[in-house]
Amino acid sequence: MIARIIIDLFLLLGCFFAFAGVVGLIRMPDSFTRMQSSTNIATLGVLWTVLGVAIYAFMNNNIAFGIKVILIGVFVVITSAISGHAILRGAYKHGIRPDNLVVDEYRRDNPDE
Amino acid sequence: MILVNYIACIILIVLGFYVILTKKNILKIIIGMGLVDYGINLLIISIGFNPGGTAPIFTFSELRPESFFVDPVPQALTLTSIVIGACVTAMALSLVIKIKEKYGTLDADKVRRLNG
Amino acid sequence: MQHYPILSIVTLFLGAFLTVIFGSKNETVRKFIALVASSISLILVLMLIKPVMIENNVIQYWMGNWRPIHDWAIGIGLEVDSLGLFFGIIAVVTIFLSIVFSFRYTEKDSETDKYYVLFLMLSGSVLGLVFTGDLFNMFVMIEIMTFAAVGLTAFRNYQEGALEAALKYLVLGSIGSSLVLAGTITIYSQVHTLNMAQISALLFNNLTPSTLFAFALLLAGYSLKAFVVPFHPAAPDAYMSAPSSISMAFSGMVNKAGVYAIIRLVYVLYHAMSFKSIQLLLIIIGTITMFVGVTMALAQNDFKRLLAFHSISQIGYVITAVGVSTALGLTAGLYHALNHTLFKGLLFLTAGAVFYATGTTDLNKLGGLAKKMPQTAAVFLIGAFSISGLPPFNGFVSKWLVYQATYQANLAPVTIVALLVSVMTLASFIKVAQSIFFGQMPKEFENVKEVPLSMRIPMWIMAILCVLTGIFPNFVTKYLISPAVSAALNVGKYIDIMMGNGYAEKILGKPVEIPAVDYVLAGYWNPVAWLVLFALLLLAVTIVAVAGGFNTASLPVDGDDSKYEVFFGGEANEYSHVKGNDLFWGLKYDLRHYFGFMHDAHSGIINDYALWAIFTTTIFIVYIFLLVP
Amino acid sequence: MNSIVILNTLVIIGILISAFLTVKFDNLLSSIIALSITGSFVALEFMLLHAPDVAIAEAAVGAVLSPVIFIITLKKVKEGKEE
Amino acid sequence: MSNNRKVKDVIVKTAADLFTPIALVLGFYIILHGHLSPGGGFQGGVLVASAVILIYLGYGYSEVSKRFNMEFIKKNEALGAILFTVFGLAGILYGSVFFTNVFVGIGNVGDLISSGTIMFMNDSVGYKVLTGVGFLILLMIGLLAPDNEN
Amino acid sequence: MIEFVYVGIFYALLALMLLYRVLKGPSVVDRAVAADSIDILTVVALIVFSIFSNRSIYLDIALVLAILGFLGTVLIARYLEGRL
Repeated sequence: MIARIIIDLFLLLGCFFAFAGVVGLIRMPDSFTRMQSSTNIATLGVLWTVLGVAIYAFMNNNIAFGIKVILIGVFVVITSAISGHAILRGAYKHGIRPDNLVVDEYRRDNPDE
Repeated sequence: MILVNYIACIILIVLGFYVILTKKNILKIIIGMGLVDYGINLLIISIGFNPGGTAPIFTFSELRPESFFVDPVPQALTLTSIVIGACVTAMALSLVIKIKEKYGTLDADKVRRLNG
Repeated sequence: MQHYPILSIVTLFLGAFLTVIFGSKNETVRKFIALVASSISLILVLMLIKPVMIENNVIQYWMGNWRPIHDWAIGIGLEVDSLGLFFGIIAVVTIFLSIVFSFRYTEKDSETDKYYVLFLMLSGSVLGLVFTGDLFNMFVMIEIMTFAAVGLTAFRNYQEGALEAALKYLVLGSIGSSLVLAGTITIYSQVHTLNMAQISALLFNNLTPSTLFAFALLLAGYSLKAFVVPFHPAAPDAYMSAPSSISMAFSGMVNKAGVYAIIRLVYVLYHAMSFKSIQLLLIIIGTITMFVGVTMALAQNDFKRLLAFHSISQIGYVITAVGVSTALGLTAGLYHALNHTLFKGLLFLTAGAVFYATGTTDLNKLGGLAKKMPQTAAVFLIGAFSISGLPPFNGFVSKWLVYQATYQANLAPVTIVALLVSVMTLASFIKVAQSIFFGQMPKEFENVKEVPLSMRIPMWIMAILCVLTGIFPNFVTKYLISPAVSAALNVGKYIDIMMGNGYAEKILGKPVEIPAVDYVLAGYWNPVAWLVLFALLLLAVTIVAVAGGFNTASLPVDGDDSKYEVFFGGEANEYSHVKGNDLFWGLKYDLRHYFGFMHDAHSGIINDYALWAIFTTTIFIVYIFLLVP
Repeated sequence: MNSIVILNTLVIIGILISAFLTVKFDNLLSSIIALSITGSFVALEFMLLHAPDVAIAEAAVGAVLSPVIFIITLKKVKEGKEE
Repeated sequence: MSNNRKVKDVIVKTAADLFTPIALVLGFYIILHGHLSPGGGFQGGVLVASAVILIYLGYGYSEVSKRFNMEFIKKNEALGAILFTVFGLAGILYGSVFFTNVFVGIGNVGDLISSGTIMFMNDSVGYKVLTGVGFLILLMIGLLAPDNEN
Repeated sequence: MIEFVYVGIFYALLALMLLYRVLKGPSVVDRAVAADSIDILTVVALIVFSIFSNRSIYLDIALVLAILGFLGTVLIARYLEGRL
């Protein structure tokens, strides 16, 4: 019973973070802040849900399932970081700048790009 | 559940045909062909679905005695259809690249040297 | 004997794959593999004639030995009945001759490795299509066929418009495939099997709205593959820009594959013998196909494009005759399909020879080649006489059967149209002969030589076959056509052999017997009736001519009106030499509204062609829902 | 069972909206993105209909392969121009 | 211009290093277990072939063109198709019909080697698809190559 | 366990909400980001659905999407960067 409550809690946490990420993605003012908010879904949202699911699987002696789920969680976290990095760089090179840009540190560090 | 799927399939197919009929960009026409493919694949899988059935793959540990399978034949058909769709897309895209090199445009109104 | 069909298919595919591995560098190896593969499959298919055609067996072959269990077909089956074998023979003959022809014909092209691979795959898929007994396999094979055909259309991509033609073919073909797939799966949802024999048994007297809908979709899809008229506009482009050996294969196999699928669908699957409205639909689209094809052909200036439109027109004959749906009509249709393969293949080969020798197929640039290429000119004349239906050649026989069948079925207007189309065919071939082989020879063709031997041999074989099938129609009918007709009409036997004895009896009642057909080729000679027909024909021509005369709009083809003024013997100098374009300008001028409309309709825009296809499909669906039940 | 129906309906709505977006966008890149979203949704829908084989194929083709070749083609045909 | 384009893209390169083996393993798993779990020749083949995209993203066209020999890949694709046909023909050779499963009875149900020629046919399809789709992707990437060289 | 499917419904809803960003997104970047997020939400929904159906073989699809889903995004990014 306690395990079940823990699982539910994890699932709820995952839902909450994913929801927060989505709301951020919809409501944030410019592209870069939206991007920041989208990482919320991939990291916290996915991780909590995956943990909950994995605990449930291990409890039911479904070891293969649990390991696969954790693997998926790890992969999602890594790939989302990579794609986030790539798309951010792409956006910058494409000429999109944050709305209230004060200091362009990327430009300062990489003057030749 | 299934009725929704059928309606969605028809809408997808109609959307795809709409793109093929009205859009003048050849690349967009190929995207429309992709939409038609999606619609038909979804239609086939929906036809094979049995409410309550599970995937037609036999594993020892996870199947309960009362479980039954959805129809596997449409799934095989859809696989073929997806493969063919991917091939059509690839071939059409390579043709598009060549046409762009030769004609300099992707406008369907201008790619019409053969007419009459 | 049991393994021959599958081996003949597999040989071609294996040949294609082996060509990739061993022939990517060496031209000779490629030719050798292609020749060996095509001759093996030719021999295998010809060896099936004795058991299937003469002894009237049906070869059944269940892949992986998955035979029907509890009267339910669960495996993929091959079946070879006489109908399938008839089209199979057509296909293998075309494949063999085309490959022999292309040895020298493609020598100026680069990348011939792809040519043989795609060609062998095209041939293998056509054989698979005609031999399979599974509805979904037909879709797969038709799809491989479309791929290979598209690839071959784009093969000469340095030519004007080859890529564009390939893209149009691909888009339209993909619409057709979608329709076929949707129809197949709709049938599956109703009967839960894909074996054609079982579908045929289960659909007998058991048509639901879903299966009717599937029929409309399948008919539209297969019509698109057979290029009947509202679906045709990709065909002339593709035929025109593909190499000639491929154009021959297109008109000999790809078109025929569509026709085969239509016959299989209408006769075997849906027992459309008993539906007057489906027959009427086929006759209507067939007649329109005939007429539009030939009139468009009259207005063309390119040899191969003209041939392509004739190909469409001849397919119209086949569809019309098939739609008549009597034993005589089916005989006429199949005979014409055979003849069409022979004479149209021959004509495409001559077009290829002309292209090989001169580098162009434009009618306005050619002329007087008969002196330089006498053998090509001779075989061209044989082909032209055949297609126009002059008596000793094969076209006469099958066209006569078509007239007879339509007339006997009380469809005199269709007979009139068929006659008119035949006349126009002759007219347009006079134009071709005049502007390519006779007439004035331009200066730049002084050094033209006759084409090499390996290109002349297939042409002569085709020509001899044209004459032979024209002289011995009874022989052809007895050994090739009438077994195929009886296979198409006697569905019960087919079901019985595929599904086990007694299955058809249980479902169909008793097997359908074919009435003995009286193949009196002397004809159905009723003088009064024919007199009335000719009077009607004259009346129609008069009406058309007079109606055209009142129009004052300018000819869309070229705006120079002074050309069409009446000259009383003193023509302006520039108009005195008759070019291919100008031979029938009087007719074209009289019918300028019709020709202008058709010219505008064939706009070359993909969206328009797709619109035609989808619109016609909608009409099919509405028609079938309104009239069939 | 009921909750599965709701899930199914939601996914179907997603398919339809993303297909509509595919049609609506005039910008080809956006259209391709919407097509790949449609692919993901369709893979999920295949999964809900218990067709895992097809779902893998659809995920591999619809969400990975076809966007990739589309984008490469787009890059090739739009030489020099922005978007 | 060409020097400027050599951006130090460490993160994507590391990701390519990390995920190429994973994609390969996953693809081969899906091909080999085609008769036991979802997937099969086509799906696994596409996954394996997508490793080409990964390498391209990480290292650029020059590396890809160095590592792969197009002619060789084309021949291997045909080899896969021939293998498939030969396994089909094995049915005829063993006295039955085309596509008959001949080596039945080896191994238990659920094992990797348990389904006779089905598994080998699956593998040859996988081989064909991975070479075929890989060839397609290489061709597509090759189209982009002149951009990178200028 | 029945609540898994509710979680799945919730994630599907979130994905639907993200479609609004795809529709509105002023630039292609926003659409790409939203597409990436939708991919991830799809992965989670697949996980949740497979544990609801109690078939571990269903997880392969989620694995495929998780590993290869980012390829498209990275490629779009490269395209925008102008050095594809």
